Amino acid sequence: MSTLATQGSYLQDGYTLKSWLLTHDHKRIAILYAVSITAFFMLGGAAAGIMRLELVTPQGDLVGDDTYNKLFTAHGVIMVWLFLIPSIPSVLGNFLIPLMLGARDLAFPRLNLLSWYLYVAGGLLTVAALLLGGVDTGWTFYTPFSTMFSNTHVILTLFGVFVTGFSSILTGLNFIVTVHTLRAPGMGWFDMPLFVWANYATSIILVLATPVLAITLVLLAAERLFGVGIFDPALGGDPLLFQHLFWFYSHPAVYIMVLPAMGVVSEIIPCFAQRRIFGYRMMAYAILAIAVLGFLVWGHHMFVSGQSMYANMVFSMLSFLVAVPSAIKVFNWLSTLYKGSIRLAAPMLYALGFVGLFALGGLTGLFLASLTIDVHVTDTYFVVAHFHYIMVGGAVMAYLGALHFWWPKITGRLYPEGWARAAAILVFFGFNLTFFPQFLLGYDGMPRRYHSYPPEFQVMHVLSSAGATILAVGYLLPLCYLGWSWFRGQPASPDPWHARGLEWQTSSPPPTHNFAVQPPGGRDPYAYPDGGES
Amino acid sequence: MNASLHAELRVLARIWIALLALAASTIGLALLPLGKGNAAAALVIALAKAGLVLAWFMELRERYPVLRATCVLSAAMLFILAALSAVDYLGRAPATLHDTVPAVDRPSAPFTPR
Amino acid sequence: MNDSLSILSPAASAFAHRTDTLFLTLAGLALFILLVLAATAVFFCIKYRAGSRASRAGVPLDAPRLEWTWTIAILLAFLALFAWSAHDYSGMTKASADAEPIYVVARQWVWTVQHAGGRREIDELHVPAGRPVRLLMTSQDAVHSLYLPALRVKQDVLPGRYTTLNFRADVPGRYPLLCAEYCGTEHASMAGGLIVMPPEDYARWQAGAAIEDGLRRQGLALFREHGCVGCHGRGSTVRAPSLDGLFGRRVALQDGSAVVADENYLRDSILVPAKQVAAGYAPVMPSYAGQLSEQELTALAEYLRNPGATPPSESQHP
Amino acid sequence: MNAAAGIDADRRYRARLGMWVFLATELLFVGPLFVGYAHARLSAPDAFVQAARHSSLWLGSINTLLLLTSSFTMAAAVAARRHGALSATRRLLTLTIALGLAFLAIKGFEYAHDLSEGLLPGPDFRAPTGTEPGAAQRYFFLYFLCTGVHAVHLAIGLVLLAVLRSRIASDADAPLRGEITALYWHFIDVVWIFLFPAFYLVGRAS
Ligand code: HEO
Ligand code: HEM
Ligand SMILES: [Cu+2]
Repeated sequence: MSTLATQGSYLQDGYTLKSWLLTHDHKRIAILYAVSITAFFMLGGAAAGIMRLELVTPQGDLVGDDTYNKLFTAHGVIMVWLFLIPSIPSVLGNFLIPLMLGARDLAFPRLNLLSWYLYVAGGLLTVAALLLGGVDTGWTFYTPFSTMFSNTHVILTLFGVFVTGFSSILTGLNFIVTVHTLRAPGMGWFDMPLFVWANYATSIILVLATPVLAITLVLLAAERLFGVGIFDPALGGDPLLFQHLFWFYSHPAVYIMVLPAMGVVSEIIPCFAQRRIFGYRMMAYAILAIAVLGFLVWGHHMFVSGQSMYANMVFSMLSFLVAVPSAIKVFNWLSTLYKGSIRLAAPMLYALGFVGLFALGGLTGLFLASLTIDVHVTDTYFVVAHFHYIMVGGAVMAYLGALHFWWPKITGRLYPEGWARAAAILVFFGFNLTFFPQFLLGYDGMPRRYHSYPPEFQVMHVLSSAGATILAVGYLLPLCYLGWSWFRGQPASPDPWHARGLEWQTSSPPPTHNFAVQPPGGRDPYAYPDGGES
Repeated sequence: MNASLHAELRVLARIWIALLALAASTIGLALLPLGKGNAAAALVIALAKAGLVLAWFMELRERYPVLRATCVLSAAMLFILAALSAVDYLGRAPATLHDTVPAVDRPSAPFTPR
Repeated sequence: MNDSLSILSPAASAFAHRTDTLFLTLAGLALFILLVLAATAVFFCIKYRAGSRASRAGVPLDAPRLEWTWTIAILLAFLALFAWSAHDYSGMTKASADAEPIYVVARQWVWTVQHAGGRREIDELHVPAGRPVRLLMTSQDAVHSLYLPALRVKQDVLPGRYTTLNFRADVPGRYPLLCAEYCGTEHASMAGGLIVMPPEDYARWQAGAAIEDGLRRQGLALFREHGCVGCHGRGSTVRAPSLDGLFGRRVALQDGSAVVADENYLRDSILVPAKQVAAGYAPVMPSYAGQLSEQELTALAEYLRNPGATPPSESQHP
Repeated sequence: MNAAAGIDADRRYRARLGMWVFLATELLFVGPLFVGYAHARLSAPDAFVQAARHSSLWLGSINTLLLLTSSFTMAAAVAARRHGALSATRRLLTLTIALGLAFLAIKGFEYAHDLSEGLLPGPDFRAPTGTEPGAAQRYFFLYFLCTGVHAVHLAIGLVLLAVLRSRIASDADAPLRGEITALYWHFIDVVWIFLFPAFYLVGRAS
């Protein structure tokens, strides 16, 4: 750590392909992730685009039933496992956690690289399944359809998801050990930024839930190969057991997707309100509470599955409980605006957009947690709207906000603010136009996973598809101007937003070893003028 | 130094003997007709053996509370999975009216796995 | 609630109205909360915009008293919502003792319905208005889900097990019946209709079954008289295919092709047996051309649709 | 902290925490198999127990003995290395590896026997006489899957042990590496402790 002062940034630390593909630097690995998840996002988005186009007319005329089924499966699998789950943790968590903790790297840098390779391998296997003809099970792989009746590339897809799962597990493991052992000397748990808290909690879920998915997929594959197993009702097995195991992972997985987003927003809002986050401790506890309680509610996906009605009651009540800490967070973000000095810069627009769309998506989660309403709207577009509000409206908004917020740190360049604000506004409106009509569709009885539908639903579907076009433009814009700014943008100072976190104390972009001198722990990451002292 | 190594090995050997004894007793108990008790005995003994391995061989007794917490948290999650699934499984209404429902047959081997 | 609330699709039962009430209450609550949140955000963003002159003195870093208050308030609100929906739900799951049982078998991609009176139907479900109904459902292949949007109910239909759905439809009319659990290629067209009839009409409709049954019994009689049982019957010594469950199935033929055993296949097999010989059997069946009238052929076909379900005597199951 | 030479306490803690978190994921990887087991057994209590009689009690018991002993030799090896007793460490590791190999050999023999009896689930499955075919298939499905997953882990453990043994003297990290590998090895033992009664001891009392 002695000669760091003369060293260039991590970006200048080698320009060859090898210097990227064999790097152990968490910052470079973050870039590798950013590039690969963007590719998968485009792929998943393309599938969604074709689906929206198909749904413009009630007849299934653009693509047939089989193709449509493969499209929504590909879309769900790619968006969930290859885009959203790795998005914020693997890109921004990787880049920022060591910086925020004042560490040189993650605890296990080589494992970090391995984790990226596993991710890419899993992704390629999944794409291979698509190229060979696709899969038509839905991202939920319900048995016995997936084991006994589907005639598509189920096993290859399962294997791809399985491998990707190990990438998640290794990332989670790395983060947990890093947070426990590599905090700067003197940095206590409650001196950590909420973004680190959120990724820590996410990692706990990654590590404890993902293996359950992995073994479940093994059971599924074995059942498909041998033609017998523990899920197949033909021999006395139980398809609901599969659903329990699948959702035991997949419900916590939705918090894998949203907790890091909450962490991002908890950094952006204080910065652009220039005051300390309101109720820091409560926010940290709420994050942990969501992570733990999130393991208790999976059965709310099974209210009409033939699950016992006692289980339905229990899971319904627990689902209401898990919503409480989310509500706390919404209130605290808003309270952080009180007596701040607010600048509505692009990251802030994304963050506020997140709060609004998450609140609406979360509130509709309460509709679904109510038994009688769910009996009516489960497996309809109401559910599709609910989860897109949180995952696309919420988490993707937050991911974009984070990209903008930390862009100067990552690349050392500023992006064009006007364009960025325009894109944020476009995404917000495009998103609402795409997905709000789906709530109405769902309550009126439009089932999901239908490529053709009764004509009375057409108006709403057309609105939704129109919105999707706007949304697509909104997503492509940042790709263009951010790409431009990487090469042509104005150089950024170490702390262009007047933020206070440790990551802003080093140069932009940071040097390979992050800090020229070991920064002291125990400083307040939210020491803003309006909140820190007064 | 050697003396302390010997002391350590003696403790480990004692644990080993205990494990073997427990293994013998679980086999023995399995041969006695205890009804539901068989399963319970097997589970309790397995838990005891696992506890010994965890505490001594894997050194969970030592300092680091975080390691113990990791172990407890993961076991707790597994327990939650089993317990809440059981609420469903054990709470289902018994299927009635079997005989009045038309018999169900299923197509055999409708696909080749891919 | 009434139908003037046209944003919601028509509701055909009291239970559907209760669900709508809960839904609209929740929607109102959610709208209200969102408006308050949005208004607060906009207000703060304007009042405390950077450079504004509003006082920033005494910025609260936290306010435990306030935070605990709203936490507990929300918790109580959520528990109240849970209680409401759970109450409605337990009412829905309770089966009434005099409910009309109707059996439903789902398979890719049709719904088969059998009524207690013996009447069968495909992709349609006739029920009496104002009377409790209990569907007993199972699947032959994947998981399906019987969805009746007008009644605001659905229930998954599982292979290897029976699930039940209790409801009482009140308003006569025709409503959609859908499959809501993804079940393979033609999932989206596994649809049909729910027909709610005044009870008298339903009774009359059920009686139609008697005619059908008469036909089937005649078919059984012909099956015996003409000696079909001799070869196709269970204990027969001649090697001929069993006809149980034949109807609707794919049959592999001697020449390597395959056909679906529909009415025409049955008809041909009876009149021109050598035309399509099932794989693995010798072409020993004689032709019955000229021995059976059209009406008798219809009766045989009706019987062969489902030989197992034919009541052997006059007695009907309850 | 421990007097062990050359291991700095921070690194030791980091490595052990990493391994423990990994073992937590391993627990949730094998755990659901036991949930599936409980479900299958509760769904058909008698038929399941009947099928379970067709596993080999003798071979299972011997393997239990071998694995428990190997865990002991592994723990002893760690203690010996910590005290710098290099040749003792090497011998104990050899013994551990030998016990592990013996376990796998016996397991392989047992599998071969099962296969020759037609106990592999699938189209060619031959249910043992006196068992209900569905429940028997499910029992043997779980049996092969659980013991197979276990055997794969054990084989990986053996590779790790072999690497460890070859570097035990030269590598400055060896004591730490040894502790971490040992944790993994013991975990495999713990899983077997539950697999043994679940698959070998059921239905023996009659
Ligand atoms: C990131 C993703 C994400 C998140 C965070 C959530 C969060 C929640 N979800 Fe959702 N969900 C997500 C993603 C999904 N959900 C699904 C399905 C689903 C279902 C089953 C629907 C069905 O198939 O029948 C239920 C019951 C819920 C409930 C909830 C609840 C109660 C929350 C809560 O955590 C929300 C908490 C937030 C709130 C409550 C808003 C803020 C609170 C405020 C503003 C306070 C004021 C409020 C009051 C006083 C009332 N979800 C599916 C479908 C999967 C499939 O079938 O393919 C997906 C993907
Ligand atoms: C560009 C914006 C997007 C559009 C227009 C879109 C549209 C759709 C459509 C039309 C469906 C199919 C509904 C059905 O037939 O059941 C769907 C399903 C789904 N979408 Fe999206 N989507 C978008 C982005 C995303 C993103 C970013 C995610 C991220 C997680 C996502 C996750 C899912 C999931 C999980 C499903 C369910 C797949 C299944 O049922 O198997 N979507 N989406
Ligand atoms: Cu959920």
